[in-house]
Parts: sequence; C-alpha cells; structure tokens
Amino acid sequence: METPLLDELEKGPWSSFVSEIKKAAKKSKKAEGLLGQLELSYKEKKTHWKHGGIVGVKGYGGGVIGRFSDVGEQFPGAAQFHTIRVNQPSGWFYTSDALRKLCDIWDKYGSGLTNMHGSTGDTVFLGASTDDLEDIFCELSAASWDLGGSGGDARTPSCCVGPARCEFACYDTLALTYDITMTYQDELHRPLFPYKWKFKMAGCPNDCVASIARSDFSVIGTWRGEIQINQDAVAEYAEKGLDIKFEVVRRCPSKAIKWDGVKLTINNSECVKCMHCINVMPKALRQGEDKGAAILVGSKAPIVQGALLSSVIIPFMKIEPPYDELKALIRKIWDFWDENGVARERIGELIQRVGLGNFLETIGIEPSAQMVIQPRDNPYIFYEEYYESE
Amino acid sequence: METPLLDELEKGPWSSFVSEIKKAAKKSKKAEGLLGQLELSYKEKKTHWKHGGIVGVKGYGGGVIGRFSDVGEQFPGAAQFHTIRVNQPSGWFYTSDALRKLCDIWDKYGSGLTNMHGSTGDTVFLGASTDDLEDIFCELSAASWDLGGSGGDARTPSCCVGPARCEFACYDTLALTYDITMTYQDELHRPLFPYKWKFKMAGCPNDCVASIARSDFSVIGTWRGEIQINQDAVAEYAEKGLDIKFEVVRRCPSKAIKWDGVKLTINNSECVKCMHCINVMPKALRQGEDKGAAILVGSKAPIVQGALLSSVIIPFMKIEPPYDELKALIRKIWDFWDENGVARERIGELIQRVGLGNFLETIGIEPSAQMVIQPRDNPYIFYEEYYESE
Amino acid sequence: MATKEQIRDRKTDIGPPHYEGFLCPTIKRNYGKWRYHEILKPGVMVHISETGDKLWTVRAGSPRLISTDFIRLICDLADKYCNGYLRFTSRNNIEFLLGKSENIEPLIADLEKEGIPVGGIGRSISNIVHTQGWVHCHSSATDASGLVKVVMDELYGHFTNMDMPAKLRIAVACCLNMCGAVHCSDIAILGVHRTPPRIDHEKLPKICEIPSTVASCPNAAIRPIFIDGKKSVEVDEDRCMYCGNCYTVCPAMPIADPLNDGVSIWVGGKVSNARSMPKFTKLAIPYLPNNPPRWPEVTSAIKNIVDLYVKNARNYERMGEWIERIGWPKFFELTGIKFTKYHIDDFRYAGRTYRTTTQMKG
Amino acid sequence: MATKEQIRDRKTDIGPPHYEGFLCPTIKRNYGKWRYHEILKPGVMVHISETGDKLWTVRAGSPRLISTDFIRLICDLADKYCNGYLRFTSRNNIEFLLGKSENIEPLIADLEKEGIPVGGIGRSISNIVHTQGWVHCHSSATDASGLVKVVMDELYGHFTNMDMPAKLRIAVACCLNMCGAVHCSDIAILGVHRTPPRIDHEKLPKICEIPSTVASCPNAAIRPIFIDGKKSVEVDEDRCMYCGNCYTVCPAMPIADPLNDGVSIWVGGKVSNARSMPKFTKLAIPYLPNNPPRWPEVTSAIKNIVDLYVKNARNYERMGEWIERIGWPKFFELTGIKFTKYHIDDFRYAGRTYRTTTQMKG
Ligand code: SRM
Ligand code: SRM
Ligand code: SRM
Ligand code: SRM
Ligand code: SF4
Ligand code: SF4
Ligand code: SF4
Ligand code: SF4
Ligand code: SF4
Ligand code: SF4
Ligand code: SF4
Ligand code: SF4
Repeated sequence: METPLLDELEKGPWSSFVSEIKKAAKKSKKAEGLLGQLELSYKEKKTHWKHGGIVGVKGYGGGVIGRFSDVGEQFPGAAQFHTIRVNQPSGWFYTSDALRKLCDIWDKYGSGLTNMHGSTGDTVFLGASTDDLEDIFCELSAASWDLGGSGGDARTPSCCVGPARCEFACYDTLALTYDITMTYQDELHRPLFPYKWKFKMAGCPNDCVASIARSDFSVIGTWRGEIQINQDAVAEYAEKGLDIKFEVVRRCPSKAIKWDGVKLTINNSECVKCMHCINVMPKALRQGEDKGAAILVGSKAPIVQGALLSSVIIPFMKIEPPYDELKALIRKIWDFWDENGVARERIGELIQRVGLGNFLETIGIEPSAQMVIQPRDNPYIFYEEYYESE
Repeated sequence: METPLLDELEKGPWSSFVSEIKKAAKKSKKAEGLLGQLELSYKEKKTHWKHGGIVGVKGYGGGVIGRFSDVGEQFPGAAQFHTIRVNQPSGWFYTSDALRKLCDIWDKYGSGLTNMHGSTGDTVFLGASTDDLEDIFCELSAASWDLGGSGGDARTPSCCVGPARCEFACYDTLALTYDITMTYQDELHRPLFPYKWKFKMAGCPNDCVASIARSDFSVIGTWRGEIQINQDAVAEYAEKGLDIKFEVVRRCPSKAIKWDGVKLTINNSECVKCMHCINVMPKALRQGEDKGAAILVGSKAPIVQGALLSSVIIPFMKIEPPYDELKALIRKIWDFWDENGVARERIGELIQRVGLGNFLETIGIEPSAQMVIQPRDNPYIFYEEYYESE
Repeated sequence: MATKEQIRDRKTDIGPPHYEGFLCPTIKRNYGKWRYHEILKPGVMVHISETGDKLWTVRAGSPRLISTDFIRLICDLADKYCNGYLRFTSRNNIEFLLGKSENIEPLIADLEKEGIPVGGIGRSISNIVHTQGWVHCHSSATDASGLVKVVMDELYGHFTNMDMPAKLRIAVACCLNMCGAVHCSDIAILGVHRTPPRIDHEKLPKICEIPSTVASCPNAAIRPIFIDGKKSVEVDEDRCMYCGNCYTVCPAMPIADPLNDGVSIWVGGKVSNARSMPKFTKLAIPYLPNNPPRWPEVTSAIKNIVDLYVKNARNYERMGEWIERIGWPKFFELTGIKFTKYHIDDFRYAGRTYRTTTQMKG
Repeated sequence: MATKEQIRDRKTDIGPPHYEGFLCPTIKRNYGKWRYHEILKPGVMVHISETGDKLWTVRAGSPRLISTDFIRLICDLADKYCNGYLRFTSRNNIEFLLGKSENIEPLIADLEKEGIPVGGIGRSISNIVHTQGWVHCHSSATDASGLVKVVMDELYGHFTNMDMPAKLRIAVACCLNMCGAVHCSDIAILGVHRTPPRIDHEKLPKICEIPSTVASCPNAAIRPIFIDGKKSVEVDEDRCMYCGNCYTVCPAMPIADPLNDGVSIWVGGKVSNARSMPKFTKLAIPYLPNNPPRWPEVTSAIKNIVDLYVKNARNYERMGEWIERIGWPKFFELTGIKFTKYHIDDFRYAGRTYRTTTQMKG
C-alpha cells in the first residue's frame, strides 16, 4: 500500500505513530485497513469514520465505542473498528507479564493497535469487530481484566502515581481509586446517569492527573497545619545555587515565606498550600502532618455550556478507608443530579444552573467562605425567610 | 407638628438633614408637609410617594421628576413635590451671588429644600408644584440657568475639579464637560434614546467622579511616556518619614519602581499608570508629558442585567478642542445604540448582548489587546471568513 | 403663573452658566498649572502652583439635603473668607477656596460654631454618597438620609481626623436601582425589598403595558395571564428576587413591604485605578431590619467592620484590597459575620466566583 | 465466537486487577514513605525513602498510539532492567522503575537504539496529551496524532533537555469536545470546524430526535421545521459557532468541511495549584489551515511562541504566568500575532473579560 503522505510522518526524531500502524499492519488486516483509510483522510483532509453505532457486550451498557468506516468497501479492514476501553490498574502500574497477556488477546482478535492510555485513563484497544467483542471480553475477564466506562455512566476513575512513588501524596490515591472503582462497578458498567461522570484522584495540589480540569468529582490531596522545615536542607539548596529569595520567597502567592540567608520561616496561617516552595525544595520542606483532601466538583470540557474547572465543596476531608463520608457525599450528589439534571447535563452545569448555594443546601453541606473566591457582587438575592403579617 | 422619631435624628455630631427640613418648614408649607409625611414614613417604615407622574416644562422632555404623595390629604404641602434638576456648573464651582440667586428663586416657589447635589451631579430642587414649573423655569432661564436631564436622554454631564485645582488633571475636564453639555443640549432636553446616557469626565485614573462605575461614557485622563522624577523631592519625602520601599515600591501593581535609598527609578514600559506612586509623592513625581484620556463605555447600576463597570474602547486619545474625534465617536455609538438597542437597554448591556467585538467593528474601531483583560477562553468563535468550494 | 408670552420668550437650551465665571482669581491664574498639594491637617489642604501661588481648601461636611438657609449661611462664610468663591465636591462636601492662609482658622471656627464638621480629606472617611429614600422616592426600601446621619454620627471621628489606613468611601442607596456608586464603594448600605411585588389586577391593565412589564424582569419571573377576561400578569414567586424593576415599569406592582424591607451591607468596592483595578462591592450582610430612627443594627455592623479595617489594614490599603489580602474567609471570621448561601452568587457571572482551586488558607 | 456458555460463565464487574500486584518490591517496601526526589538528568529522577531506599525512574516518550510490538519491546526492556515492572504516566509516557542505578545508562542506550526518546521530566516539554482525530473519531476537524508528531519533532530538544523556564504542557484535541485537558494547557492545539452543519433532511427525521437535537445547541441556533411535510430542523447560520454539538447528537448534521476545517492555537492554561490558580487556556491564533502531513503553519506558530517563552520567562514561571506578568498586549506584540475581534470573548462570561480599568501599559 502506498502511503506517501503518512510516510512523511516517519521522518523526524519523535517516535512515529505511523511506524506503529505499519508494524501492526504487517500482522493485521484491520491495521492495514486503518493505514489506508488514514492516508485517504490525510489526502482529503477529512475523517472517514461514521457517527457512532451501538455495539457492546452482554450485560454491559458501556465500555465499547462503536466505530464504522464510511469507506469500508475500499478498506475492509477498517470497516468495523470499535474501541474497547479496558479499565487500567490504579496509577497505570503494570508488569511485563500482564501487558504481554493483554497483547496476546489483542493480537488474536484486534488490530494490534492500542492507546496507552486514553485521556480518561483506560487501556484502549482500537479496532475490534462486532463479532469479536464477546470473545475479547471473555478472554479479558478470564485474565482478570474488566471494561471501563462510556456513555452516561461513571467513567473509569484514574489517579496520579501517589504514595507509590511520590513524597507529596496526602492520601492513598491508588487505594481510593481502586476502592471507588470496585464500589461503583454497577454505575460504571450500566449507564443510568443524565450524562458522563468522571472521578479523578490527585495526591496533592500539583494535580498531576489534571483532575481539577476534567473530572466531575476531583479529590485533591492537601493538608492542614505547619509545613515542616529542615533548615540544613534549606541551606544545602542555597549552597547548591538556588536563589531562595527570587525563586521561592517571591513566588509564594501568599507572601508567607521569609528567608534571611540563614533561616527560612513560613507563616502557615497565610499559606494557601500551593506546593510551590515544597516543589522547589522537596528535601527541605514537607507538608503539614494533618493530611487529607479537598473535594471539588464539576469540571469538564466546553460542551454544552462552556468549559468548567472543578470548584471546592469540601475544603478538607480526611480520606481513609472505608471512605464512608466520601461515599455518602457521592451518593447525595448523584441523587441530586438524578433528580434535577436534564439529559446531557453534567453536574457542573447543573450546579451553575441551580446555583452552588442551592446545591449545597440540598446535599446538606454548610456553605463556607472557602467555597468562593468572593461573595456575590450583585444584589439579586433570593431571600427565603420573611415575616408574615398577622 | 410632633416629630418624635425624626427628632432623634437631630442628635449626634453630624449635621442633621432633619434640622434642615425643619428650617425650611418654618418658611414653607411644602417643607412642612414633607416633614409630616417623613415622620409617618419613619413610623410605618415605608415610603409615601406615589409612582412617577409625567410633568414638565414646555419644549423639554426631561429635567423634572414628577412626585405625588399618597397621603396628600393628610399633608397637603407634600401633595405635589416634584424635583427640578438644574444643570450644575462644571466642577460644581459657584459664587455666593449665583447661589443666592438660586435660593431666591427656590424660596419663592418651592420647598426651600435642595440637594447640593444629586448623584448625577445636578443642582436639585426638591418639592415643586406642577403649576409653578413654568414660572420656576422662566426665572431660572432668565438667571442663566437651564435644566438637566432625566428619562431616556443624555443626562447632565459632570466632572472632577480637574485643572481648576488639581495637579493631576491630564486634560481640561471642565472645558470638555461644558462643551459636551452645550453640544448636546438637544439630546439632553429631549429624550429620544432607548434609555439614559451618562457622561462623566475624570482628569486622571484616580477617577474622583466615579466615572468608571456610573457613566455610559467615561473619559478618564491618562498619559503616555515617562513619569518625571524629582529626586530631591523624593529624598525629602523619605526624610520626612515616608517608607518608600513599603508604601510605594511594594504597592506598585506592576512592580515597576526601584528605590535604593538614594535614587528612585521607574520602568515606564511596565507602569500601568495607576497613579499610586504619584498620589503618595505628588511633589516628587509627575505624570508623563504626553497627556490625554482613555475612553471607556458602559458602566451602570444593576438594573436590568447586572451592574457593569465601563470598559476601554479607546486606550488613548488626545482631548483637545474642538474635540472632533471624540464627538465623532459619540455619534457613532449613539447611532449604533439607536439602531440596535431595545427599550431600557443601556449601551453597556447592548455591548454585552452583541459582543464587544461586533460593537467595535460596527463603529469602526480596530480591536486591540488593551481592550480586554484576557482573550477568550472558550472556543465558540463566530468565524466570518470561509472558503467556498467551486 | 407664567404667561404664554413669558413661556414663549424664555430662553431654552442655554445650558449651565460657564464655569469660568465661578473661578476665583487664584484659580484662573493657575488653571492647569498646579504642581502639587499638601494635606495640612484634617479638612485642610494647599495646592501649590508652578507660578508659586498657593490655594488653600477647607472642606466641610454637608447633609446634602439642605435648606436655602444653609446655602445662604455658607455663602456668607464664603463672602467673609473667600471673596464669595466656593464649590461642592463629588461627594457633596463644601469646599471653601482660600487665597490666604490666615483665613483658615477663623473659617474653621465659624464652621464649628454652626455645627458644620470640617474634614474628609486624605485618609479619612468622607461624606456618604446617598440617594432619596423616604424623603423623595417611591421605590425606596429604607430611608437614605437617616441612615447617613446615624452612620456619620457613629463614624464622625473618622471624618474629622485622618486616622484611617486609606480613604474609606461609604454609600447608601435605598433600593436596588443604586442611584450613586453603591456597587463600587468601600462600604455600601443598600435598602432591600424581600417579598415579591403585589399585583393590582384592577389597575394593571389600565396603566401598564403588558409586554414591557413582562420584559422588565431580569429573571423572567413575570408571565402574562388573563384574569376575569382581562389581561394582567402573574409573578412566579420562586423566580422573583425582589429587584423591584417591574414596579419601576408598572406602578400597579408595588413591592414595598414594611414588615420585610430592610438593609443589606456590602464591602470592598472601589472606583479608583490606584494600585488595584476598580472593583465591585461584595455582600457582607444580606439583611438587617429597618429600625428607624437610628438603625442600631446597621450602625453597629458598620462600626465593627470599620474598626477591624482600621486595626488591620496597611497604609493605602483600601477596604477591598485589605480583604483580598487576608482573604474572604478571614474577613468573615474576623467580623463574626455568618457566611450563608445568600453570599454565594447565583446571577449571571456566578460560575466565575466559585473557588476553582485548592488554594485556601487555614 | 464466544459460546452462550462462555458468555454466561464469564465474570463481570470484577474491576481491574488490584494495583498491588503490579508494584515492584522497592515500591511495596516504601509505599507512602518517600521523603524527597532529585532530578538527576533529563528523563531520570530518583526518589529517596525514609527507609533509605532509593528508586530510580527513567521516563521515555511514546507516541501513545502504539502497536503490541511496541508494548512487547518495552516489556522486554522492563524485564531486562526492572524485573518487569513499569508504568505509564498521566501524559502517556513510559516509566521504567529501577532498583539499581547501574541499570540507568544501559537502559537509556537500549531505548535510544530503538528510537525511543528519554526525557520529559522537570523543566521540559513533556509528551503531548492528545485525542483520536482522523485515526478514530467521526467528530474530528483535524488529525491529532499527526499534529503531535510534527510538533514534537519541532520541539524534540525540549523533551530531551531541561532547558525550559518551567514545565510546558501541550495538548491537542481534534474538535471542540476537547477530550483531554486542552482547555487548561500551556499550549493547546485545537481542531476547529468553521462552517455550519449541513442537514440531511432525508435521514434526519429517521435517525434523530428533534427535541434533543434542538436542545443540543449551546446558542439556540437550531429550530424545528417542516420540510415537505416531514419534521426536520434548520440552523440559523448567524447564530451557529460551529461547535459540532448538534452533530454529536444527530448524525444527520455532519459538520466536517475539508475546505474550512483547521486548527486554532490557545495558550496560558494550567492545572496545578502551584503559585497561581488553575487557569483556562486563552485564544492566541483563531485559525491556521489544515495542512497535512506536516502542518508547517502550526509548527512554526508553536515554535515562535515557545522560543519567546524560553527567552523571556522566569524560572518556574508557567506560560500563563509569564503572559500575565508581561500582559496580553505584550504577548501579541512579541509574537507578532494579530489581535482580532475573534479574540474578544462573546460567550457566557464575556463581560468579565473586558478591560474595566484604565490600568494599561505602554
Ligand atoms: C478516546 C478519548 C480520546 C482519546 O483519544 O484519549 C475520547 C474520545 C471521544 N470522546 Fe471524549 N474521549 C476521551 C476523553 C475525554 C476527556 C478527558 C478525560 O476524561 O479526562 C474529556 C474532557 C473532560 C470531560 O469529560 O469534559 C472528554 C470530553 C468529551 C466530550 C465533551 C464533554 C463535555 O461535557 O464538554 C465529548 C462530547 C460528548 O460527550 O457529547 C466527548 C465525546 C467523545 C467521543 C465519544 C465522540 C462523540 O462525540 O461521541 C469520542 C470517541 C472517539 C473514538 O471513536 O475513539 N468527549 N473526553 C478519551 C477516552 C479514552 C479513555 O476512556 O481513556
Ligand atoms: C435623584 C437621584 C438620586 C439622588 O438622590 O441623588 C436619582 C433618583 C432616581 N433614580 Fe437614579 N437617581 C440619581 C442618580 C443615579 C445614579 C448616579 C449617577 O447618575 O451617577 C445611578 C447609577 C448610575 C446609572 O445610571 O446606572 C442611578 C441609577 C438609577 C437606576 C438604575 C439604572 C440602571 O441601569 O441600573 C434607576 C431605575 C431606572 O432607570 O429604571 C434609577 C431611577 C431613579 C428614579 C427616577 C426612580 C425611578 O424608578 O423612576 C429616582 C427618582 C427619585 C426622586 O423622586 O427623586 N436610577 N441614578 C440622582 C439624580 C440626581 C441628579 O440628577 O443629579
Ligand atoms: C474634591 C474631589 C474631586 C471633585 O471634583 O469634587 C477630589 C479631590 C482630590 N482627590 Fe479624589 N476627590 C474626590 C473624589 C474622589 C472619588 C470619588 C468618590 O469618592 O466618590 C474617588 C474614587 C474613590 C474610590 O476609589 O472609590 C477619589 C479617589 C482619589 C484617589 C485614589 C484613592 C485610592 O488610593 O484609591 C486619590 C489619591 C490620593 O488620595 O492620594 C485622590 C486624590 C485627590 C486629590 C489629592 C487630588 C489633588 O491633588 O487635588 C484631591 C484631594 C483629595 C482628598 O480629598 O483627600 N482621589 N476621589 C472629590 C472629593 C470628594 C469628597 O468630598 O470627599
Ligand atoms: C508521573 C506524573 C504523575 C503520574 O501519575 O503519571 C507526575 C509526576 C511528578 N510530578 Fe507532576 N506528574 C505528572 C503529571 C503532571 C500534571 C498533569 C499533566 O501534565 O497533564 C501536572 C499539571 C500540569 C499543569 O499545571 O498544567 C503536573 C504538575 C506538577 C507540578 C506543578 C508544576 C507547576 O509549577 O505548575 C509539580 C511540581 C514540580 O514540577 O516541581 C509536579 C511534580 C511532580 C513530581 C516531581 C512529584 C514527585 O515528587 O514525584 C513527579 C516528577 C515530575 C516531573 O515529571 O518533572 N507535577 N504533573 C505525571 C507525569 C506526566 C508526564 O509524563 O509528563
Ligand atoms: S499530584 Fe501530588 S502526589 Fe500526585 S504525583 Fe503529583 S506531586 Fe505527587
Ligand atoms: S506552599 Fe505555596 S503558599 Fe504555602 S508557603 Fe509554600 S509557596 Fe507559599
Ligand atoms: S480625577 Fe484626577 S484630576 Fe480629577 S480631581 Fe481626581 S486626582 Fe485630580
Ligand atoms: S503609576 Fe502605578 S504602576 Fe506606574 S510606577 Fe507608579 S505605582 Fe507603579
Ligand atoms: S436608589 Fe432607588 S429608592 Fe433610592 S433614589 Fe434611587 S431609585 Fe429611588
Ligand atoms: S421584583 Fe424583580 S424579579 Fe421580582 S417579578 Fe419584579 S422584576 Fe421580576
Ligand atoms: S476531541 Fe473531538 S474529534 Fe477528538 S477524539 Fe474527542 S470527540 Fe473525537
Ligand atoms: S454546530 Fe453548534 S452552534 Fe452550530 S447549530 Fe450545531 S450545535 Fe448549534
């Protein structure tokens, strides 16, 4: 097959996805079909995938994205090219054995092409035929794997590397992610929500899993109390050339740090726990010892009402198994969403529509000034209490 | 007349408006009526003024606010209690003779009560009867006074004290206000606009006439080029105890100032012309020599679509008689408003509705990054150019 | 009454007198030539011109709602000390413009004798910008002049002294129309209605235009209906947030309600571009009762906020700048004001006021 | 094909394998006990535990769209150097987790031999988060993988070196659905449609629900109509801003248009709470043509922005922080990008992006 345009993408230093497709195409007719169709797309500057198509495995409402080619006759391998979302392990940790097993299954039935990983976090198999779906699922299941979410369900939760390899983790992101994933298997596999729902767990305010930007429910580690300072280690950083005044003190958003050349002091009641000073001097500074997480809700991409970031609804919560408080909260929010959400309305949009205050009231959270950047500046207040004249 | 509640407001150190009403009530039945009605309002905790009522003087559509009492029988003096808005002189400068003349007219016909001044800026006569309106106007006119605006017209323009007594004035606020007032006499006196229109002229970014908060068209003085520094005077401030580092350098929003204890330097390309350093050390610092104004449009109170601040549409314009450029701009905006505004829609709301970009395009102003705090963050772009396929 | 002839012959569209006629000789000579100013003591400042001339200003507080007697009084003082030249400020203070410094003390003595306070310049609380209230407006939920009086009585010492961290600008408006700059003041006292308008179905069809009444509602709470075959409107009480705009448009929808009208307190707005950008005022206290004649709940709430500001803010730091530095949670903690759902915005731009970061103090 | 029995007997709702089975012994021993880390060189860091243990990480770039061959290759390397333990990052890089520092250099040598880049840690440009594009999505206005490839080719040296002021996160999304975090990235490349959907009035009534199609439009541009007695919809082209959401809901409204689809560039977003709050990405370039296979207009636009950032930003200053410090006008001036009306927001929160202050540089 001639692919002059795509061949151009095998040039240059960065690893080439075209080379990957070609490798797969050597073994798989499906991948070969994709290669041809993609070359056509490059030529015509347009996609050749048709819109949707409902396919899946028995008993599950999600986990498979149907995908059909509009040039299937020309490229029969691409005619059916469904995605299977395999629920990744917490923190994307694998052994080579486990990965090879996945490859074996996929080589047997699919295109041999994957995404490691999809943006939601799944291990993504690209290019399955409708008829093979059940087989693939049987084999996955036998090998202890399960499908991820799609449609109006709880999508596959994902998390940062957390305590497995990071000194900043304020709670166990992997354990929580696993627990949540297991607890909500039904919600994950059988779409019943008004729209999609995403959980993301980040161990600290650095938010290495971008949870504040793309999860309906963001659990972001944070702490209370004093940042612990190891003055010797501070001195060591300074000696090694770190300009503490310029790089740390001046960059502190709350101007909470003092450095006199010998001693570093932090005014912890001013600190907004942004992580910057700790990021720059991880050997010298450690977060306060009372660790937990802030809970934020509602972030999403622009469709329909505009992109949102998650916003704080619980400034601080301890995150410890069996996570009862957290789960009670999730349940209340889901009930609220179920009752009030219209079709294709994410929780963030719903909160915008009914107002954060009403949302908090309904789910029984006391409003706090921490939940806003500033109080209202318009006088259009819906007063609820008033006196009745006799 | 017994006014036990109002009497409480003659206590305490601040000058008492109740005493003023009482003084007037000694000479005027109208003021006496007001006193009684007000006492009743204090007792019942409610207003006793009726809604509106169209009254005025011949040939004018504005300048008088009709006001009738709903307890006129009980307080005949208050039965008709219209406001006459007298167009104040630029900068609220008076001579005692001129003021006495106004008092004479008002004592003759009205309640003897005034507001010096109304929030828009007018010299306000409170408490005229319908039948006296023409007389009052005849006498005002004979004494060289005219009415101000009300209703859907250009309201009485007002300005800060400007070059008359302020070293910070970047253009002649009094002259411009007078010129604008005279140029638009027709627009001021005969309401033809979709809604009210307010001009306010402030000589510098301190904005002592709050133009950025409450005028549809705000002309706010500013400058280009270098702040002029008198180092000796800086030293003098320092000697007298000003902590230049803390009070000036640290408070500069653009961190443009350096002070080494001897010499003050300003990075003028960083300076955002906020006035702070100059305000603190007026003897030492003077604005750059290329003076003019920024033009901002659209501020207003909350009704209907929420309060607005004015926003920049011309970052810098020279403000010199005969102000042709400025007037051409005003005309274009009015035309735009006439054509596109719905009833009771202020220009600021209209701009929000159609988008600042479209507004600028229609009135022929090139958009510039200075006009926004940040570019759009949502991808909902109305692309206007596209290729047609042959 | 004016005759037809008088009316015909009077001049129209002549505009105000030219300001030049009202400028004192020192100002005329130094117009646009001022070099700098110094604040000499509370209520007194001097402007120095590049010609070397000086102009002294003495600023005096006025209740704004004044009688012609009061005006004649200050005219007399102006004659006595300033050759008859005086002005008013954008916050309704009186400014005596003096060519001679010797006149300062005698003028102040005379003003004090008359009970007219001197001050309001520099780092002080200036006069309160306010509106009509029960004195003259049909729309009012409270009285403006009365509130100004009781608050200024309470804060008097901050007008006559310069003991504030920075200027503090207070405004009062008697309804949501906010005549003035309540929406951008350090502290704003705002009269509020808290119950929906009551509809007079008899009068409404006769005196109101149904479409414009329906359109007047910012929250689409008004719907046209038929009552006994006559056109009228109804209000969806769940959507009404008591703005009173329908009443402005249609007199048959009165909203005043003595039992429930009251006062809300707002803080942290500003207008100047100095240091920080102009800011809107934000809600501090959603509701305090209308308790005339002296509104004790309001004065003590304001005093509490002002005291804390004076104690904690840095020099030149306006109320809003101070609050933003310490953070809103701290403001509520320090003042002891309870943060409620009312404080959370739910109008147009509400979404952008939520805290979309984990950055939090404490 | 799976038999009925197999289907019945397979386990469902078992969830993913427990992560513990995938953690190497060093991690298991030191889980939650890490003290600090050091970045040793591009793509290599070490984490030091309070037990004294160390774990070395070597990070390698992946095109994300990979074959099983590729996976088997990295598995072999993991077996050779890490006892078979490895992970992927939230930006699709591969991380080899080493218990012994001696293995670092041989591993890197092997990776280089295979053409797999090592880097992306610390102050560098990491892998580009991206989406499906022409490879797999019906909605795409451009290809994602191709754009990633050409941009990473251009910026390669910033992945394999730590020569950036701070982390720089690039994302590509092939349509406004923005699968990923395009809306909060230092630089975002976004596929855009620029013409309204074309309606297939034949198919529409058969396959689409009219009310949900109408409701899908964020800008109320879709109206129900009758065409030849059949229900369908029409689009008010003046209100359409080409978001494609109607197409998501109704396949009979395709929006792809090879002549006009293209790419827009956005800058200055971030996700972390470090220093400044998370920020949305803002529009830099409204439109660049789709010019596959190597999109030269896009790569040179990105290079221009990155070069200026590298040259002008301070240490730890993310793209958006840098731009906010210098101001947007300066950003447009430096980059030579023309500021147009498209840059001025006109959606929901537009009003709060206008400059409501005279504070301006220059
Ligand atoms: C595969 C994946 C992109 C990728 O290449 O990684 C993807 C692909 C699609 N997304 Fe997505 N989304 C993917 C992660 C995301 C993310 C990121 C995330 O989950 O962290 C987002 C942004 C966050 C969010 O949820 O808002 C995202 C926001 C969307 C949206 C806009 C939703 C919104 O509320 O704004 C749509 C459109 C919709 O839902 O109607 C969408 C719709 C789609 C559809 C199903 C197309 C459609 O219109 O129905 C795409 C299927 C493509 C295909 O055939 O393969 N996808 N999508 C990601 C899922 C892989 C995985 O399971 O791991
Ligand atoms: C007298 C005055 C208050 C005062 O005590 O100083 C006043 C009084 C009224 N204003 Fe005002 N406004 C006055 C300055 C303002 C200002 C301040 C300014 O002009 O700088 C504002 C805020 C700026 C603005 O224009 O938005 C203001 C915003 C309003 C509004 C809200 C407009 C909006 O777009 O949000 C209304 C309601 C309306 O227009 O429907 C209003 C309506 C009214 C009415 C006419 C009541 C009504 O609903 O029809 C009041 C008549 C009261 C009376 O009987 O005396 N008044 N009004 C001020 C005019 C005196 C003068 O001419 O000097
Ligand atoms: C007389 C007056 C102008 C007029 O035409 O009437 C005026 C006069 C001066 N203003 Fe003003 N301002 C006047 C209302 C305002 C207003 C408007 C208002 O309060 O409604 C503002 C905006 C307030 C706000 O931001 O909310 C205003 C914000 C300023 C500022 C900026 C203060 C700040 O740091 O934010 C300065 C600078 C300063 O004080 O150093 C200033 C400075 C000055 C100076 C020093 C200018 C000068 O060199 O002559 C004048 C004496 C200041 C003083 O009172 O301390 N003037 N000034 C107004 C007096 C009102 C009054 O009676 O108190
Ligand atoms: C491995 C990974 C987590 C994971 O579970 O996969 C990770 C790991 C680390 N992150 Fe991260 N971050 C990872 C994605 C992110 C993301 C998400 C993203 O890019 O989509 C963010 C948010 C980015 C944003 O703001 O837009 C992120 C923002 C940070 C920050 C804050 C940077 C800042 O100043 O804004 C730090 C602190 C630092 O770098 O000093 C950090 C620091 C770290 C540290 C140093 C934490 C530690 O002590 O181990 C880790 C190595 C840093 C490095 O790569 O330089 N990590 N980090 C992710 C690697 C992605 C990659 O392959 O490049
Ligand atoms: S979010 Fe925090 S805990 Fe998680 S990997 Fe990043 S830095 Fe570590
Ligand atoms: S964590 Fe952030 S806010 Fe707190 S002291 Fe460090 S730099 Fe400052
Ligand atoms: S706005 Fe500026 S020029 Fe006008 S009085 Fe105030 S400080 Fe002076
Ligand atoms: S005018 Fe303002 S921004 Fe400019 S140097 Fe002075 S303090 Fe800084
Ligand atoms: S604020 Fe309201 S009540 Fe007060 S004067 Fe203005 S319109 Fe009347
Ligand atoms: S008071 Fe305001 S919100 Fe209520 S019905 Fe009237 S206009 Fe609508
Ligand atoms: S961004 Fe759009 S085109 Fe790309 S994968 Fe997501 S839905 Fe498909
Ligand atoms: S593309 Fe978007 S804006 Fe245009 S009609 Fe469809 S949904 Fe509406």
